Order: sequence, then C-alpha cells, then structure tokens
Amino acid sequence: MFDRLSFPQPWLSLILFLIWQILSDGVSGGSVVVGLILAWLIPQITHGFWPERPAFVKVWRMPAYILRVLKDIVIASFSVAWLILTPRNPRPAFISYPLRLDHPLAISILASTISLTPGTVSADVSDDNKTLLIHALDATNDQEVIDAIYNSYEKPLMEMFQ
Amino acid sequence: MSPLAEYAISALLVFGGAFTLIGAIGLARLPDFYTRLHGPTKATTVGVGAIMLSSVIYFSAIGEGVGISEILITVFLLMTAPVSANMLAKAAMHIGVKTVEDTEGKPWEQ
Amino acid sequence: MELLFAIAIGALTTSGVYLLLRARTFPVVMGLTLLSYGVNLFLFASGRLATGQQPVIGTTASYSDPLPQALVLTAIVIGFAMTAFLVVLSLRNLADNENDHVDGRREATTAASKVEQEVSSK
Amino acid sequence: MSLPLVVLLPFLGAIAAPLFAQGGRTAIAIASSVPALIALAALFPHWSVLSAGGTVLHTYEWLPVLGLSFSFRLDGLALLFALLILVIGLLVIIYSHYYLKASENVAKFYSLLLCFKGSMLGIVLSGNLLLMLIFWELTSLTSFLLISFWTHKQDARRGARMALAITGGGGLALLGGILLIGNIVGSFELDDVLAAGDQIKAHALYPVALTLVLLGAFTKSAQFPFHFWLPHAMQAPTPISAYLHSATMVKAGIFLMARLYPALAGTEQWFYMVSFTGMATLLLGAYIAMFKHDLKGLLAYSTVSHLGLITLLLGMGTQLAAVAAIFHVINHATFKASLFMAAGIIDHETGTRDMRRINGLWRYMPHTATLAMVAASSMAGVPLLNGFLSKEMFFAESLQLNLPGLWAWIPPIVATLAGIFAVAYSARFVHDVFFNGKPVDLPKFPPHEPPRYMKFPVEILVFACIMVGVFPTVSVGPLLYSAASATLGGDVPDYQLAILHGFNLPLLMSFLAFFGGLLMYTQRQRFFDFHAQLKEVDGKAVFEFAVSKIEDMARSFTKWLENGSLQRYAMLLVVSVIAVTIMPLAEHGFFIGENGLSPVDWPTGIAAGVLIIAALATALWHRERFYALVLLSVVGLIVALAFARFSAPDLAMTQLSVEVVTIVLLMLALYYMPSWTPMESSRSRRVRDVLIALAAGAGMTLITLAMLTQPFSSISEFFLENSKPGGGGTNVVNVILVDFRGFDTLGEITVLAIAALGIYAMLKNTALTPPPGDGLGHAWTRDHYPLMLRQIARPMLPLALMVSAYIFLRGHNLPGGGFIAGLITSVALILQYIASGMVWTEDRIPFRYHNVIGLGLLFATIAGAGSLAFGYPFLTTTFGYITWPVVGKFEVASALVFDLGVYLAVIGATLLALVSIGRLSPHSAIKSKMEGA
Amino acid sequence: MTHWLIAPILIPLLGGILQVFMGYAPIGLRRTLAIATTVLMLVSAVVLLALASDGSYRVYAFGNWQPPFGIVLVLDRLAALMLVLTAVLGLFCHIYASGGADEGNRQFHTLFLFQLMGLNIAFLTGDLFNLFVAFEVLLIASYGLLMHGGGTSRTVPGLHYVVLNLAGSALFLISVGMIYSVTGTLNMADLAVKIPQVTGSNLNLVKAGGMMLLVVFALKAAILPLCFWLPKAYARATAPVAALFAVMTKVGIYAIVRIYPLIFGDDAGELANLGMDWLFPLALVTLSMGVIGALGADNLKTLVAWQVIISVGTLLAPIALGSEAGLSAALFYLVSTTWTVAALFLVAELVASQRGTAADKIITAPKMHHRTFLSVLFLIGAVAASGLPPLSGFFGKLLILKSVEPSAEMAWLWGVLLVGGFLTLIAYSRAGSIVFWWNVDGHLETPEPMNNRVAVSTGILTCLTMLIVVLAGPLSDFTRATAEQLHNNQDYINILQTPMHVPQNPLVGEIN
Amino acid sequence: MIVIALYLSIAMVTVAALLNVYRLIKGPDEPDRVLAIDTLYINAIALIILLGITLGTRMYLESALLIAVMGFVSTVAMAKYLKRGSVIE
Ligand code: NA
Ligand code: NA
Repeated sequence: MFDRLSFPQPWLSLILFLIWQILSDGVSGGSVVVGLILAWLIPQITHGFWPERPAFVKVWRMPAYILRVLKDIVIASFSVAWLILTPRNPRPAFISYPLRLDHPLAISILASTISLTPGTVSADVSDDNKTLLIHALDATNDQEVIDAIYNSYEKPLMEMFQ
Repeated sequence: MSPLAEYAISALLVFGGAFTLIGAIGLARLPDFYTRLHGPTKATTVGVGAIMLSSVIYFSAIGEGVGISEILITVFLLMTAPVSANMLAKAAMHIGVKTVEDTEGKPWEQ
Repeated sequence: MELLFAIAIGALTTSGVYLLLRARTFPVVMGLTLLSYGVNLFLFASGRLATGQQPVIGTTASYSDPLPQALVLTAIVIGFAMTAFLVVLSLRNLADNENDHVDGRREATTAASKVEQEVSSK
Repeated sequence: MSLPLVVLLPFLGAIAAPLFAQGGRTAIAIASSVPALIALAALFPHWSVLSAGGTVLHTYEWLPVLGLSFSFRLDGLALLFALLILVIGLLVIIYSHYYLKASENVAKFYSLLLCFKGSMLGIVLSGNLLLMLIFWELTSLTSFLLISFWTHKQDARRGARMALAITGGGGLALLGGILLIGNIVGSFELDDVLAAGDQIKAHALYPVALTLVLLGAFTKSAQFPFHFWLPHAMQAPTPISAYLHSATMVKAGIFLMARLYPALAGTEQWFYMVSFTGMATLLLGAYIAMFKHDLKGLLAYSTVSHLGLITLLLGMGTQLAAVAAIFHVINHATFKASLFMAAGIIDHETGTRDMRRINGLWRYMPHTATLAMVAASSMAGVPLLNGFLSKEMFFAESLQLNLPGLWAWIPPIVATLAGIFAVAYSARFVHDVFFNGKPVDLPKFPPHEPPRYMKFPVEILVFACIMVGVFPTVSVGPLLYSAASATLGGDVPDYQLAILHGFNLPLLMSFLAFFGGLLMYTQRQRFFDFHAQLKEVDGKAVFEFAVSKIEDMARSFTKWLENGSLQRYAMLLVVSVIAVTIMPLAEHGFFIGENGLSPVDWPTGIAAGVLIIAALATALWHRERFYALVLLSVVGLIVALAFARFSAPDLAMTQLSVEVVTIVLLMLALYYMPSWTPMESSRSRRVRDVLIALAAGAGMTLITLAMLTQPFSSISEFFLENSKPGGGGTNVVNVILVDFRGFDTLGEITVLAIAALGIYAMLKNTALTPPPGDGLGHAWTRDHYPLMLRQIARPMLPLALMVSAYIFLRGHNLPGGGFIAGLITSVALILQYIASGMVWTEDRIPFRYHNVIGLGLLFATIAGAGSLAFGYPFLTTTFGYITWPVVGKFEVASALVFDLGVYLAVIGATLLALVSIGRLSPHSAIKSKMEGA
Repeated sequence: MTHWLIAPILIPLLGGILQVFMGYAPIGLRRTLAIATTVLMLVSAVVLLALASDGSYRVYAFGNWQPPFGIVLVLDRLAALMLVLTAVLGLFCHIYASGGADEGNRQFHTLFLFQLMGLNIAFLTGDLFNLFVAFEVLLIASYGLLMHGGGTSRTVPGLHYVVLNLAGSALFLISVGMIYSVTGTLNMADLAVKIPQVTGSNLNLVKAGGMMLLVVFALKAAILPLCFWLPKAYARATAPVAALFAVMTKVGIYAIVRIYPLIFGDDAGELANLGMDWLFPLALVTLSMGVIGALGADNLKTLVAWQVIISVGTLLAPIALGSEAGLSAALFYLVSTTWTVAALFLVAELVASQRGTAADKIITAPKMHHRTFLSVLFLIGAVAASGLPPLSGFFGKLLILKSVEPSAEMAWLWGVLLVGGFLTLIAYSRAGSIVFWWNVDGHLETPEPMNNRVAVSTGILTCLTMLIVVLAGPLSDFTRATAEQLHNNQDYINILQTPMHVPQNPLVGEIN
Repeated sequence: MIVIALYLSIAMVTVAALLNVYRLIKGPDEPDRVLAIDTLYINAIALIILLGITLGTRMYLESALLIAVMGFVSTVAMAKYLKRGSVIE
C-alpha cells in the first residue's frame, strides 16, 4: 500500500494539497506539512480506484471550459426560471445525442455539463457509450440542440481528451 | 464592512433565495417528472451557489478569514447534481414514469 | 420555541410508538428510528435550547451545555449500531421464516397477497 | 461429637457404599451395616444420662444470622426413634440383601437407603428446628428416589412424584410454621422452643403456626386427607416400604407432634385439629384396608389407620394418651415392618401380591406363615402380643375424653369400629393368604420357603412383638418411660404396662372388636358387594387430575399471556411506561416552568412543521415502505438542522452522516423485503395503537415542555472551564468525548464493533433470494454500475478522504472529530460500492474490516492505557505544543490517538455491516477478500 | 488509587480485541487465549473482592477527572460480589463453550469477552450515563451471542429481545435526560446529593424519570408484565449463552439495588423509596407467573427459563420491602440462583444432546446415554432451584422468608414463596421423572459424544451450590455487610470528596 | 440592508423547502419523491449557510459541506434502489 515515496497521481496530489490549504484557512507551516502528507497519503490509498488514467493532454484548456460552463449555468438558470414562471407549458423532448467522445470521463463531463446548462438534462448513456439520451425542457428542434451541445462543449472536450 | 460588500452580499442573498425558490416552484408545478428534473439541477444549484458566495464575501468582510469551504461545497454540488439527475432519470425511465403527452421522443426503455 | 420543540418530540414519539406496535419488521425498525430521533432531541434538550451558543471555546460569549451534546453523540452512534443489528436480524428473520412478520408467522398467502394487490393497483 | 457422628455416619456410608459395589452384594450389605452398628455403639454411652431424665446436647455454630446451628440433642424420645431407625434399618439391610435381584443397582439402593437413614436420624436428633427441617425435606427427597427405585415402572414414578409433592409440600408448610415459631420465640433451638410453650400458645400467630406445623406432620404421616400418597408409595421395593412407610418416615410426622408436644399441645385448636384428623384417618384407613386385594395395599391402608390412631392419641392431649401413642409407635413399627417383610417374601416366592390368587400358602411355607400370623395377630390386637397392649391403652383413653353430651360417645365407637375393621383385615391377611383353598395361577409355582436368613429380620421383629406383649415392663419399660418423659416435658403420669388390666370397659371393647372383626370377615362378601357399589374416590386420581389440570391451566395461561406476539410485549412496555410516568406527573399537574416560553422564529416554525408532518406521514404511509423511507430521511434531515439551529454543530454533522448510512442500510434490507406492508391489524387494534401512541406522544410533549422551561444549572461549567487548559481543545463536546468522558466513547465504539461483528456472523450463512423486480412488476435493470456515477465516485473518494482528514484534525478545537470523519470516509467508500460494486471495490481495499475494527479498538485502548505507565489513571490525556523551526507551532494531543481509534473503529464497523448485507446479493456472490470467515 | 479497578474491564477488552484479529487462528489457540482471559478476569475479580471486603469505597477516576465531572468506577462490596459471581459463571460457561458450542462463528469468543466486559462495567460504574453505555455493550454482545449457533428457532425470540431492548434503551435515555435536566449531573454520588434537594415542580420530572428508569431496569430484570420476551429467547439460545444470560436479568436487579437505595433512598425526602410500593406486588406476581410458566413448560430449557423469572420475583420482593435484612437475603439468593440456573441450562443442553430428536422435551424417549451423571446433576440443580434443603437455594429462600417482619407483606411473601416453591417442586419432579426415568424401548440415533470440558464445567457449576452451603456463613456475613454498606449511602456520597491523584491534569505541557 | 436581504432569502428558501415537501408528499412517482428530497437537501445547505450568516459564525459550514456529500450519496442510493433494488451488489 504505502510501498513507495511517490505521487502516483500528481494532479490529484496537487489538487488535494491546494484544497487542504483552502480548508485550513490560509497557508501556514502546519498546513503545508499536513497538506504534503495528505497529498502523498490519499493517492496512495485511492490510486487503485482509477483503473483507466484520464489522459489530460491539454489540461490548460480546462479553466476556460469551466468558466464557460459557469457562465452558461447562470444563463441556464434564467432561462429555466423563465420557463418555470411563465404560465405556458413547455414542450419537452427526449433527444438522442450521438457521442463522438469515447473516454468515459470525458463522456461523464459532457453529460454533466449538459445537465447543468440551458434546458437539458442527461438522462442516460447507452450501453455502448455511443449515444447520450437528453431530456430537453423546451425543444423545438432536436438538431439545433445537438449542434449547440457539440459546438459549445463536446468539441472543446474532444480537444482536451485526445 | 464596505458598502460595496454589503450590496454584493444582499444582492447575492436575494438572488440565491429567489433562484432556490424558482427551482422549487418548478419542482412543484412542472407537468411531469422529467421536466421537474430541470429545476433542482439548475435553478437550485445556482441559487445555493449564490448564497454561498454571499457567505464567502460576508465572512471575509467581517474579518473571519477567507471562507473558502463554501466554494468546496459549491464544487461538490456542481459535480454531483448532474449525476443525481442522471440517476433519477434512469430510475424514472426504468420504472416507466409517464411523460407529458406532448413530449417528443421517448425514453429508451419504454 | 419550547412548545414547538416539545410538540416535535411528541410527534416523533407518537409515530415511533405507533410503528413500533406494527406487525412487520420494517415498520418496527422505522418506528425505532423515529423514536430514537425523538429521544436524541429530548436528551439534547435536557441541556436547554440555545441559539448560536455552540460550545466551542472562544467563538461566542456564552455556551450551551456541552454535556448533553456529547451524550447525544454517543447515543446516536450506539443507536445506529443497534439499528443496523436489528435490520440485519430482520433479514435473518425473513430468510428463516419466508416473511417479515415480527413473530415469524408464515404468510397467510391469500389474504396478504390480496391486500398487496390492492396497494399496488392503487 | 458422638451425636453429629451418628447422623453423619450413614451419609459417609452412602458415599462409601458404591465403592464396595465391586466386592459384590455381600460386601456392600456389610459395609452398609457398619454405620448403624457404630451409631448404636455411639448412642449406648448416653443412656445413663437419659435414664436419669437428662438430655445430651452438642451444638456447633453454623449460620447465626439464620438462627441455624448444628445442634444435636438426644433425649428419650430421640433415642427411641433413633433405635427404631437404626435397628429396623439394620434388619432391612439384611432383608434387602436377599430381596434384591443380582441385576439391580445394589450400590444405588444402599446408598440411597443410607442417605435416608441419615436424614431420618437427623430429624430425630436435631436440636434446632431449622436443622430438623433440612433433614425433614431430605427424607422427602431420598424417599422420592427410593420409591422410584424401579424407574421403569410408571406407577413407581408416579407414586414417587406424588409422595414428594405431598410430603415436600408439607415440608414447606412446616418451614413456615417453624419460622413463625422461631419468630415468636426468638430462637430455633429446641430447648428454647420447648421451654416457651406458653409464650407460643398465647401468641396471636399461634393458630397459623400450629396449622402450618400440623400440615407438615399430617402430610408426612399420611393423615386424612393427605393419606393417599402412602399406598401409592408402596410401588417401592418392599424393604423400602417396610422401612420408610411403616417404621420410620411416616413416623416422622408423629415424631414431630410428639417433639413439639410441650410447645404446641394442650390447646383446643390442637385437640380438635389433631384428634379429629387422627380419628378420620384411623377409620378410613381401617375401612379401606379390608377391601384391598393387594397384600401391600392392605398393609399400607392398615398403616394409614394406625398412624391415625397414634395421631388421635396425641391429639387427645392427655398425658396417658401421649404415653400410649409413644408405645404404639414402637409396637406398630415392629409388627408392621415384619408384616411388610413377610409380604415381600410372599411376593418374592409367588411372583404376585394379589390375594385373590395367593391361597393356601401354609402348605408351601409354614415357617413364614407362622411368623406372619403372629405379626398379624399383633396388628389385630390379640392379647399377649404388643399390639394388644397399646390398643387397650387407646381404648381406655378413648373413654376418657371430655366431650359434651352425645359427642362423648363418638371416640369409643370410632375406636371400636376401627378395631373391628382391624381384626377383619388382619383375619383376611391370615386366612386369605395361608388358607382359603389352593393358589390360583401363580406366576411362580410352587412357592417355597425363602433363603434362611431372609426370614431372620422377620423373626427378630416377631420375637420383639411377643417379648413386648408378654414382658412389657422388662423389654420396653425404661425406654418408653424415658421417651414419654421427654415427650411430656418431664411429667410422666402413672401408668402400668401389664398384660391385662382386669376386666373393664376397654377389654370389652377389645372383645367386641375381635369377634366383630371375625364376624365381619366371615360375612366379607356382603361388605365387598356393598363396597363395590360405592364409587371409590381415589386420592391419587384426584391428585393426579388436579396436578394435570394445574399443568394444563398453567400451559394455556402461559400460552395466552406469553403468546409470542411482539406487538403485545411492546404494547405492555409502552403502556407500563405511560402508566408509571403519568402518575407522578398527574400528581402535581402538568406545568410550564418558571422560565416560560420563548418566541418562535418562523423559519424554525416551518422546519418544525415539516418535521411533524414528515414524522406523522411516515407512520401514516408506513405500508408503502420506500415512501416511508423517504419521509424518514426528511425527518432525519430536519433533526440535523435542529441540532445546528440550537447550537450543536457536532451533533448536526453526526446526525447527517448516521442518517445517510441508516437509509442506505434500510434500502439494502428493503431489497429483500416486500415493498409493501400488508394490512394485517384490525381496525380496533389500529385505533388502540393510535391511542397508545398519542398518549406516549402527549406525555413526551408535556415532559419536554416542563423540562425546557425550568431553570437549570449543571456540572458543565467545569467542562467549559477546563476544556482548553485541561483537555487541550476548544471544542468542548469533542473534549468531553475523548477526554472527560472518554470511557463512554470507548464503550460506544465497542458497541459499534460488536454490532458489526455480530452482523457479519449472523449473515454469513444466511441465504436470501431477492425478488426479481420491484413490487410494481418491473424487472431490475441490467445496468449495475452507471457510467456517470462511476466516474464521479472516483474523484469523490480522495476529496472525501481529504474532508475526513480535515474534520478529524480540527475536531479537538472545532466541530468535527473521529466519529464524523470516520462516517465521511465510510460513506465515501460506500459510494464506491454503490457505483462500482462489491468485487471491484474490495479488490481495491487492501485490508479486512475486521482488522480495521480491531485496530481502532486497540488504538483507543492503547491511547487510554498509555497513562498507566506514568501512574495516572486509564484515559488520562496529555497534550503539548511543539514548535518546529520552519513549520511553526503544532499541537500534539494524545487524545488524537484515541480519536484515531474511534475513526478506524467507525470505518471498520460501518463498512463491515453494510458490506455484509451487500454480499447477500447474488450478483456479488463471487469470491472476495472477506470470504472464508 | 489502585489500578486493579479497571482490570476486570481492560482484561476482557484486550482479550476481545486480540480475538478480533485472530479470526483465522486455529480454534484451539483462540480457545486457550479466550479462557486464559476469563481466568485472568476471575483473578482480578477475586483481588477486588479482597479489596472490597474491608468495607471501604474505592474510586477510579478515568482521565484523572474528579467526580462528579469525569466518569468514575466505584468498587464496593456489591460490585465486587457481582464481579466474582459473573467471572465464575463466565469461566465455566466459557469452558463449556470451548467444548464445541463456540464453533460456527469465529467471533464467538470476542462477543463472549465483550459481554463480560459490559457486565463488569455495569457493576463498577458510578455514572448513570456510563451505566447506559455498559448496558448497550452487554446488550449488543448478547444479541450477537443469542443469534450464535445457527438454526432458525432463535431468530424470532432474538428479534423480540432486540426490539424490546432497543425500546428500553430509548427509555433509559429519556430517563437520563429527565434526571439530568433537573440535577445537571450524571454521577451517582452527586445525584444522591442533588436529588434530595429537588423541590417544587422539578420533583415531577425527577419522579417521572425515576419511575421510567425503574421500568427500564424492570425490563432488563424481566419483571411482569415485561418478562415475556425472556423464556423463548433464553430457551432457544445456545447453552453456554443461556447460562451466561442467567446473570443478565441480575444486571437489572443490580441496577435497582445500586441506584434506588442510593439515589431514592430513605434520605431522598419526597422521593424516598420511589417506586418500591409498585415493585413489591409486581415481584410477587412475577414470581407467580414464573411458577405458572414452569408448570406449563414442555421442555427443560423453557422450564429453566421460567426459573429465571421465578428468581427475579424472589429477588425483587425482599428488595422492594427495603430492609437491610431483605437486601442481604436477596443478595445471598442472587449468588445461588444465578449459578444454579446457569448450571441447569447447561444440564438441559447436555440432556438434549443425548436424547436424539426428543432433545430436552418433556416427553418419553429411549434411555439416554450418561443418564446417571445427567440425572444427578439435574437433581442437584432442581433441588437448589426449587429451594429444597440442603442446597443453597433453600438457604437463600430461608433468609428471605426470615427477613420480613410479621405484616401483611409477610403473609403475601411467605404465601407466594412457599406455594411457589411447592409448585416448582412439582414441575421439576414431573420433568425429571419423565425425562430421566420414563424410557421407552428403542434406540436413539447416535447421540453426540460428551466431551470432558463440557461435562466437567457443567458438573462444577452445578456443584457450586454445595460450595455456597459450605460457605454459607461467610457469604451471608458478606451479603449482610453489603446490605449495610448499601443502606448507608453517606459513605458513597463521600467519594465525591476523594482527593484526586493530582488536582489538575498533570501531564499537560510536558512535551513542550 | 443585509438583514432585510437575509430575511428575504431565508423566507424564499423556506418556502422553497415547503414546496419541495409538497412535491415529496404528492409524488406521484417514487423518483419525484427522491428528487424532492434531493432538492430539500440542497435547500438545507442554503438554510445552514444563512443560519451561519445570521449568527455571524462559521461553525456550521462543515454541516453544510456534509449535507452536500451525504445528500448526494443518499439520492444516488435511492435512485439505484429504484432501478436495481440492490444498492450494493
Ligand atoms: Na387368597
Ligand atoms: Na485529561
């Protein structure tokens, strides 16, 4: 278990270290020491749980993606709020979205993004990971939704996970 | 506390509360399960996120340190809300929860 | 506030006791869980109610009674252990008697399944 | 020392007897005789004291708090009985030697016989009433074992049980009586009790004490209406009948009445209770004896009758009657024991005891016949034999009773009537057995005389009958005088032991009895016909009916109350609580305390409303189980919020974590269970339960209300003051948990650990078939481990571990600690199980949960025990601040190690419990690390 | 302060932890270590008995926190007596179990040792909430033990036992809450100081709390109407477990004896002798119910299980009357009846193992193996249990009978006790004569062999009743002194004045 | 001003919680109920944060953090129960 003095998942270790500094309410000598210990120890315990290493080739694209998603989330909320508050009934639809991504984590991130953004919820991933079932709250045109998702999210993700 | 902080905090509080409420209204009045699923995943998450942000600002402003635990909570929520929604949608489709009549398309399992 | 708190405990007790008196293990387990919620609140309340006086030294001017809190914490964990055991014992009962009656009675098949159908067709 | 030795010897012999079993029957018989011989020798030297009217007393302290001492006391009465016990005991041992078959368990027989003898000697030699009672009950026990010696015989077993029930039960009554006497006198020492006769008789509780003592005596001596056990005890081997049921045990009751004569006799109660019981027994026994076709049956009822006679004599209350009673004890013992032995010989030689088949034995065994005829004559009261003498005294005394008016006639008439019956059954014993034509269809034919020395004991006893009958003064005079003197407490009346007292009314009664009896016997067929018309009330049948009735009633009563219904037991518990709690509350009225009510803020109000609604809804919709579960988790959530709202952050966190684990646990179980609870309770039952539940709820509400509004102060000031300086932490709740009350916490994690281990063991061999789909008819999906869940679960694990570490480390100073951290880690791991399955997850967990539990407990214990090394008590903590060059100031607290133990124990226990249930699922029935235990 | 006081807790705790790790060790090793642990525990109990017999109180303050603030263990005669009683019982049950009854669950010894630990904590603790924790420890272990050994017959009684005890635990907590809410303390000595000072409407709360607590103890002790969970649960448990459980009801009685004379004793003003007027009639009814149950029992174990209830009634009646003599008598009887009932459970199990399908049912069967041995043991047990001389049960009952002064209570107590004894005698004689003597022809299917450990432990436990008779003098002296000590609660209260080792936490800052 | 905003916010979140309870009780399907309680968990987070602001203490933040973690696991378990029956397999 603790067979080596290494960081099997350096990214994870880094994130954990940073989170520890956040949790400890500021950087201090103590928090650095404990943070280092945890950044080493926790991945030692958990690395077995990551059978397929995520291939973050272009991690630097991640912050931009996240910011974009956050922005969309806020917008999404307004549009959903509008739908909820207006008396007319929305026109919901189930849409099958053809996936181009094949990495499970990437699919998962995409599905999450879809759920968090305007009017769509990822309802299911097909058994062969090729299709995503999306429930749209108010869809007039399926293809529009598919195109929007592809352009806004799947393409950036594909760039990241190559 | 600076007036700016005060405005920000107040605005965020009201915004957060409003969106939480809107999410709940959606849950209460949208016509079927699948449409109701949208409320919590978006409006409520955003609402709570806003309230949390106001908390961060508030505690920084009153000199209680930079409260970033709230950010962690928000990250957790953002990470988990889609999965919850996904799991519930799967469950609903499995059970065969009915959609409103004018829904286009069908869940796979029906 | 006190009245509200008391009524809440009363409601938990009422539901808990009613479920405790049911004939199937599952409601009984739920009854005991509700009862223990009520009991924990009660034991907690034996130190009286206070707002924003968490017994963490230096965080407020005055503190609520920490002792009942420690007792309730112990009680919660013990209650969990006991509930877990009971749940598993119920499973064992189910395995041994082919139904989950608290007295291990064999199902009076016709009557019970009829009722079940009534429920499911509702 | 010699007196305790006399009692002790037979018991030693009883232990030793089996050791001689190897040496054969003769060896064991000889070995069994030795104690009696030594005992006789030990008693002999005391005669000089006794003949001078003295007593010998040996006392050793035992249990002063009870008033119980090893007190042994020998006086004339005790000596008389001791001699009977020892001498007849010896004869019975000789007789048994020939009587028992080689195949029988001789060692057990002698052993029990010696035990009985020791107990009997204990009764008569006890100088302390409680000690006497101990021996008294011992005779009941040993006789129980002896009667059922032939355990294969159902009648023997039943007879034994009945004898035990009656005499043992009587013994308990006697115990009550003795305790009352002891209470009155202030001592259980016989000397004190005998000296306090007047005090006892004057006491208000005298009638109760007397009744209880007499119950003991009457049951033991087979007095009406308890007489019925005796004939059925005759299922015992004949030597036992001869010894226990004629000579000794049944005389214990007589002995008791004689023993306590100075203390209890001489009152009207005594007179009426004892004499009328005796009279009834006398007549009834004599009457029934005539109709018994079983030889031993005849003798048994005759014994009952004679016991009645002696009792009647004791009951009369006159001194002469008491002397006659003692005299008859001797006489009856000799002739009846010899008759039993003769009957045993006949049984032994013919194979039956049925007098309808045994006829004309005179031709086959004249020697035995002669002996039996002499003994029977003594029983009938033929002159020149000992039975005649005491019977004459009895007749004489029956005339002396001062009863008013016509009542005065009753005793002599009863006496004469009993005499007539006695002659009749004696005549039957002689004529029907030894004459009266030829034997009919005997199992053993032809019968012949028994072995020479089997008759020897009979000869001795018959010789004694004659000797006493002809030379009463010489043979028994001194012994009788000494015994009578002891019985009466010194004042022995003038009496004469002559063969004949001249021609007087008693003699006339004797003549009447003799010829009347013969006449009755010749006319026996008429009486048999008459008796046959009567519906015989068999005491045994009544007893057994009563006992089996009692047992049946007990069984149905028990089944009715203890009906196996948890609902009833739980209801009883709840109702009991309501009952005992409401009383003190109602006494002072319900109240709101001095502090009064504080205002409600409406968010709290709404939350409480939701809690109340959810709680009631859980009960209302409990039959839809999943729904109820969801409602339950709402309740749990709001309880957690309530803790946060009322200043208990630690509790809020604990409640939240525990609640989620509980819900997962319930769902794990619900998988195998029906999704709906069937409607089973009747409407009235539900209404009843609702009322009970409402009462309980109302009670709790009122109590809570009263409690919350009372002013209050507690020891917690100390915790608040000492938490930081003494415990090294600012989170007082945590410091209480790991320090001030760390021992509670140690117990609590032990509970958690045991629960998990118990769950694991309980489920290990449990097979459950899950339903193929939910209750609505949907098959389960094949999608075991959804992709999104799997993907999110993985980053959740390190994050949650980080949060755990955070919560754990800050716990001493801020809300958190080992418990909560442990639960977070557990939940994070559970999430892995949910997302990716048992096998996958366990492959990645490199430890056994058992060991995690053990390690947790070990850490906590070691952390607690560390202080022992410094001489401080268990669980004494220490802490300090270490300043490292770069890092800065660090707090190090030994309580943290303890909390680490808590953390590990929580993880191990929670996961072991949940995973054990998960493993039941057929899908996970694949080999994993946990298998095998 | 002597550290011996924690020995009876730490020894089984460490032994139990060791067993947790040794799940896969050979069973022989596990047994040896487990029994060695029990022996050590017995040794420590005997040491404590020797310490306690000087009549003083010894206090052990966990964490070096002075009472009433920290949790304390308090050793007095009563605690020492219960410890030795339990340790002896535990040892023989454990030896019996190691004859094979411990198989089938690798954690049997763990549960067994934790059970003993829970009992010992209960007997030693001087803290009301810690008593709750002790109860939970011993209960959860008992749940596990009750379910030990497989088979479906014990599931339902086990379920009932668990559910009722969970409800009981809830009540315990409520009572603690009510008492704490008025007195603000949990230490028993401190409660004894504070409760007499309670006035006004607070009396209500304390009274209700005290009564509720009594119900909790009554449930553990199995007093009517809260006794019906017991017979089936005990009758169906594995023999050594049932035998160990003989002491479980006594824990309820112990708690009553420990708490009520101390806290609600004669000095408690308006709260003096709280609940005792309820307890006396209930004790007698319980006794009667036990006798009725015994009469109606259709197997030996059920018979013995009802005997447990008879004992409870017999014990509580004199306790409820509140005299020193009665308490002393009850304690004497408690020792006797606990061991006797335990021995009878073991005998019943051995009988069952020798009679094929007839098991321990009170029905005829072919002659069993080892009949003489077993029948003698049963006889001894039955005589002791039904209170016949010359065995210890008799002396216990005699002391109880003698402890009451002439009064209406005396009439009731005597009547019920004597008649009850008579009917018990009938029940035992019927059962024994049918089971041992009434043999039908035929052969038993191969009976289980009886190994030495099982036979010897049963034999010795059975014969302890004789040892009690031999030691009746010293034992009754001890129980009398114990009763005296319990009735003089001022000395107990004085433990609050015990000076601590060092008044403040001494190691603080040492690392600095 | 903060006080008013706080008051408004609390009011809206509380009403939101009530609406969730309404959905929870109304159903009509089990997923609706689980969705309702999931939302209720999130509302509870908001309430605790608001409580913290009201009291001016951060003592309760970790409770909110825990609700986030625990509420998710609870929802996931319930959802899995609804479609698989077996939560851990
Ligand atoms: Na004849
Ligand atoms: Na300390």
